[in-house]
Amino acid sequence: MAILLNNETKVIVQGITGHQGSFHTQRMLDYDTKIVAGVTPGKGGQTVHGVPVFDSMKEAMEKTHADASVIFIPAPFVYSAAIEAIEAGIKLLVIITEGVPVKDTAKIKRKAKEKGVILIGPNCPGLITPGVSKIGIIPGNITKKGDVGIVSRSGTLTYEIIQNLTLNGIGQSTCVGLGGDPVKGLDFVDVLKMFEEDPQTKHIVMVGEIGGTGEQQAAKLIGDGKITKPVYAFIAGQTAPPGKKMGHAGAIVHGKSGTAKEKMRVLENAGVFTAEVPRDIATAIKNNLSK
Amino acid sequence: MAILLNNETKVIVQGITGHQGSFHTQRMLDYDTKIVAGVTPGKGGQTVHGVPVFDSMKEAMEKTHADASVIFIPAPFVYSAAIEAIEAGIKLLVIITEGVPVKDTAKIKRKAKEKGVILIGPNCPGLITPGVSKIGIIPGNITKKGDVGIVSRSGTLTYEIIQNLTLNGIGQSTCVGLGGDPVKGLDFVDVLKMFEEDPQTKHIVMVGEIGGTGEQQAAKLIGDGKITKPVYAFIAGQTAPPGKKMGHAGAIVHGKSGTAKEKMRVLENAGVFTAEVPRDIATAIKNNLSK
Amino acid sequence: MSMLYEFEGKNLFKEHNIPVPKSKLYNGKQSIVDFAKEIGKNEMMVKAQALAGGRGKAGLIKKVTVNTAEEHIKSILGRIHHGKPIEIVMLEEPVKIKKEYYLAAMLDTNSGQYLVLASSRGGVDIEEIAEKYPNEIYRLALPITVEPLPFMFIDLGKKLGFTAKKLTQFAQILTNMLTMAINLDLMLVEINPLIETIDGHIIAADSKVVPDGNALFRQPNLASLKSQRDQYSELEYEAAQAGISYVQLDGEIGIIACGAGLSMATCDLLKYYGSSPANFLDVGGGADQKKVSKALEILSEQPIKGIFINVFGGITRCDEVAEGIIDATKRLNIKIPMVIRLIGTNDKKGIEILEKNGFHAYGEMEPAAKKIVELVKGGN
Amino acid sequence: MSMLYEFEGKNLFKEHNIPVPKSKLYNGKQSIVDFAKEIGKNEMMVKAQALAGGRGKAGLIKKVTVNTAEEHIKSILGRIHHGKPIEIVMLEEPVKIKKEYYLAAMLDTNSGQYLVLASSRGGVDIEEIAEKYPNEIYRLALPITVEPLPFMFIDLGKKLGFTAKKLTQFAQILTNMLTMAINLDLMLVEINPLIETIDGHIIAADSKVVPDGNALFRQPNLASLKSQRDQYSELEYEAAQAGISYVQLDGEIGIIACGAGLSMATCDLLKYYGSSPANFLDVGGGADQKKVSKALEILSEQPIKGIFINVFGGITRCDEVAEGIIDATKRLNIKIPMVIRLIGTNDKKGIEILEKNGFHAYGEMEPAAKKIVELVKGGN
Repeated sequence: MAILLNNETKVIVQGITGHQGSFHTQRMLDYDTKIVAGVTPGKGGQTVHGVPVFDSMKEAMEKTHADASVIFIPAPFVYSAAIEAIEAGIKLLVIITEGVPVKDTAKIKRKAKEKGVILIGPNCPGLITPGVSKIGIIPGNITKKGDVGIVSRSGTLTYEIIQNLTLNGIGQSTCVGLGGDPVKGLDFVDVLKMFEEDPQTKHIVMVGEIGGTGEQQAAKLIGDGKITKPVYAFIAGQTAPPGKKMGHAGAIVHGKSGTAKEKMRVLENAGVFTAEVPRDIATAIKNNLSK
Repeated sequence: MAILLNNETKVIVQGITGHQGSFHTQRMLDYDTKIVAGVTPGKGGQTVHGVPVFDSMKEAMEKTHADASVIFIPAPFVYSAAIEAIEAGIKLLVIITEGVPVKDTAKIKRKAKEKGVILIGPNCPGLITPGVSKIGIIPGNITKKGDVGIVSRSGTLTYEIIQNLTLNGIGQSTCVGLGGDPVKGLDFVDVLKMFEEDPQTKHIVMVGEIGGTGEQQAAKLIGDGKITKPVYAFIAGQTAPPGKKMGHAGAIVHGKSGTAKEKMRVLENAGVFTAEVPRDIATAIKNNLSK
Repeated sequence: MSMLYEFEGKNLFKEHNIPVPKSKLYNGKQSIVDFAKEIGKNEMMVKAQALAGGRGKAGLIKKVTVNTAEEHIKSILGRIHHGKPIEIVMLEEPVKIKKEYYLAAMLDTNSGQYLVLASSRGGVDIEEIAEKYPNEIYRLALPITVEPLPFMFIDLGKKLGFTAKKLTQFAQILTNMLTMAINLDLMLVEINPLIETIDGHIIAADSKVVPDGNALFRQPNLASLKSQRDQYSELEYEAAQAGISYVQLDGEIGIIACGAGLSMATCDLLKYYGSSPANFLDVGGGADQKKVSKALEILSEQPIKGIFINVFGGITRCDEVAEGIIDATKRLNIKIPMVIRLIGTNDKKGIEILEKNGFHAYGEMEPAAKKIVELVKGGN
Repeated sequence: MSMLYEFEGKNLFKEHNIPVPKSKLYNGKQSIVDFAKEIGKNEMMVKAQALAGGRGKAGLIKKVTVNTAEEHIKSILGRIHHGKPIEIVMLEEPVKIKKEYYLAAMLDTNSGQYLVLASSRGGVDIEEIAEKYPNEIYRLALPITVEPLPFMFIDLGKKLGFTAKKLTQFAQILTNMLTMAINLDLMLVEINPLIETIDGHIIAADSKVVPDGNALFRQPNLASLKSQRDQYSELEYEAAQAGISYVQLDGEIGIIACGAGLSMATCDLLKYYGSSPANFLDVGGGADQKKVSKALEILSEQPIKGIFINVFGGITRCDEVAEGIIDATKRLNIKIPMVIRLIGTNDKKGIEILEKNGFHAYGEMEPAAKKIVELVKGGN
């Protein structure tokens, strides 16, 4: 089952002819992802690794009726590409690009919500359903099919956690990288709910960071009993210096809730296992399994 | 019956404390218009000619549940006031102000359409249902209750036509000044349809000008048989020099259709009586009556 | 609402990342030499700056060499084009043309939307093309609240035949044109021709930019442009400064009226009675004493045979108009016949003021118009 | 994403019609005399410009007379405030305060909307007010696509107690703040205090403006401001120019990692094993050979005891990282212990390159972290 992504999900790559787009298209094809089209304006009619390229999302959608699109495009052009994808009727939009202006992301998010589109990212590694399909850049070789759902705000740290689970023989249902930007598409609570519904997922791992309030919202959801599956969390930044506050307004709105300590405290209070070092997660899952 | 405006229509004056707003509020009150409130931010709690003033349309609407609002506010502030009125739930919005930026008007018009608000103006004299009520600045003393509906793109020229009819003993059902701006709310076709439906109206007078295509659209409506009542038209600008074209684009989009001659031709073809001088209108109506 | 000079429009293009050829305003012989050095070429375009079209056919745009440029420029400076002398000349780098396109973004007043017009048959005769081959002018309507983004124009670019990098260039140029139209309150941004160069770039070879006159209060950078002054004759400018719209015609009677419709109907009526309007001054809705007085002052300086004041007050108040007339006639020595028609808001008060000062005021337009024609014709 | 200097923010305020007191940057004694003449007063505010708050409490904002200004300014120039010397001093006209307010417009990252915060208890201790009297901080959320218009802020202005002309002034100021935030891609525009003067005007006595660092590519006027350079130390700037995020800490091991999460987790892990990070260089997603080589070069100049390279490649390719390490170690003379952990995209190729050059690469983070701590501690 897994969530968000299965072996029938048809994917378009926006920016397929670029350096990153082309490279990771090959990687996704190698992982058996159904890449049905690429889009680069002005390069319609070409092919990249056998995938047909179109000038616009509209044409690509008319020809392929794809479900998802993944954006590998420089930050200044992401806004136009994302709105194009949403208007063309895509149902899942994954933005890998780093450095997208916050206002652009907020507007993309609003538009996606209006049109019922699931947005993941920006500045994220994408998602992978081990052994089935992947959208984005999570290395396939570190994953293993299994029953642990992973949701993470980090990119590379996600890989770390996945690898550690895999090395410990623990497989994953789906791994979702939410992205590290302050405004982003899916957040912890959204993905936690999906994992709760997913029969394949038995355990849920959250990888968080300092800043923002996504972890606290997740803690509230879990504390309220909405998530019945066991949840394990690792929060990076325990030793990080406090971030710069954005004026008094930032302090008033965000309060003191952004530290790793605070996040770990509220998650523990909600019944979440919180790890001191990454490997503690694998140990805790094993302990749970042996119970 | 009349159209748009009757003796129950409750009206708010936006900009009631200004020079024009205050003066014409008195005139409207003198004509028995139901002015229920005025709005000027910062002057809430005052009264003008006995009319209570509020700081915002929201407050004024909460207190009075008005139907219509008329704007007497300098052009730079019209956009905010108009959007405020529409969002506050007004059903008829009349903008008297001249010099509103075209983009502002187009956006007001779009918003009004979205919310089902009838917009008249800007740069218009408003409307009057003789002997009943008036919104705007059409002098009440030149009108006379009767069965001729008047719709006009001009301000002062409308008065001319009204006066001439009144002096000839011909009364009016409702007189509507559409306004002289290139983008405006109601246009000829909208008001023609209203007069067609209105039992009180037996004759319809259109007062047009060179430029634009409103008269041609009206001619099409009439030519298509959608208006069964007799229509009389006067078009100003028969001797005016041709206006400056707005680049090739203007010429391509608007063609040659903007001259008085062309407008008179298409109206005549549609069966409309077209007058050479204003008094011809009264003569023609009388001839029709005596038939 | 008058167009900008080409060079003003191109300066705006540069600010909005719409590619234009290198250019420089002529400013004496040295500027020619400097510019030739800057572009590294021996030839350049000399383009007279004017606020009317048809420059190409009038010989006001010409390719010259460094050596002949000065002589050519001197021959066009001061030349009259559509009633105005050429005062400004632009030097521009010649571009090597592969193909000419037409591209315009306008605020379409019929629909209240933005409208893009584009054709792969650009060049001087685009209006002819539009008539002969209407299907070769592509139109794209966009809501007034549009946020222009490049992807919206890929389809159009393909219809025009753009491919590869030129397709994205085109989409970006049109995006920038619309952004500029929205941000600067423009009625029109027109590029004719938009040129595809032989080395594969797209570049705006001309500019026609028309601002919304009503929005100049919030566009100070546009309001201060030279074109916005030069669009007026001395008289029009004097009138415009007083908030009066002055229109020059070629007849014998000067008109002061309020409102465009009534002003035009007044002209029509004079013609109907056998005379003709010399000009009209529309003092607009809400005319006050000062405006009316100023309008009479302007008229009094014109070689006309009679004055017809035709005011129907709505927002304008007749007492203020009367005061203006009295003020002006006291200040000025007006010897030609004058007929006044005054009615509307506060008319009783206005007529009283006039009569106290020995003036008669008509209540109706037609007898008044007849009267001024009689007086003028009788005085011949 | 770092705030602007007060004077830079106020220049933007002026451009957006947000009233500010008259001001001038100090530029020698004459500028004091000139400014006193300009404002027609014998007293003025001297305000040190800094990129950290708490200036008032630090004595960096003071009212002085023309005669004492120079001496006072010399006493604060060069003073260290939050680690940076004061280099710029602004002279400002004193305003007569009737009441102080707090007003901020921010892009709220929690909701993805614009959020206005306002209070009639403005002044330095607004955060304290927010904790003690949360009901006295008014909040107004606006959609990210909002078109700010004055009428939207009348209610809020009334809650703050503004009446008469001050109500419309307030609404216009807030409209302009939001328009500025939208047009310039700002995360925050904060005015504390917003002052009501005794003669009935509203004026921004301070400015705190924070741009979105991700949007600077399309805000060249912001990108070129002095504050955007001064926010960095020399090292941070050198790193930032190469696209590397440099964070200074106070431990003993220098870290190169890619991705903020992994970088932080690496720091946490070193602490867990009994050492501590001296700094970390996050080479980000998509790090290439050049970035990695540059990061090592920066580290090699630091007084650290060991280097830990921890790369998990996703968009970053391990072979490029390996090439960067080889390139740097060939160029630089690195004598302290170095441990490399390399895995992810193209890791086989990367490890091969490293091994060919005599380096070992760990596949897992924890043993690698343990190892570098051992090496550093053993070397003590």
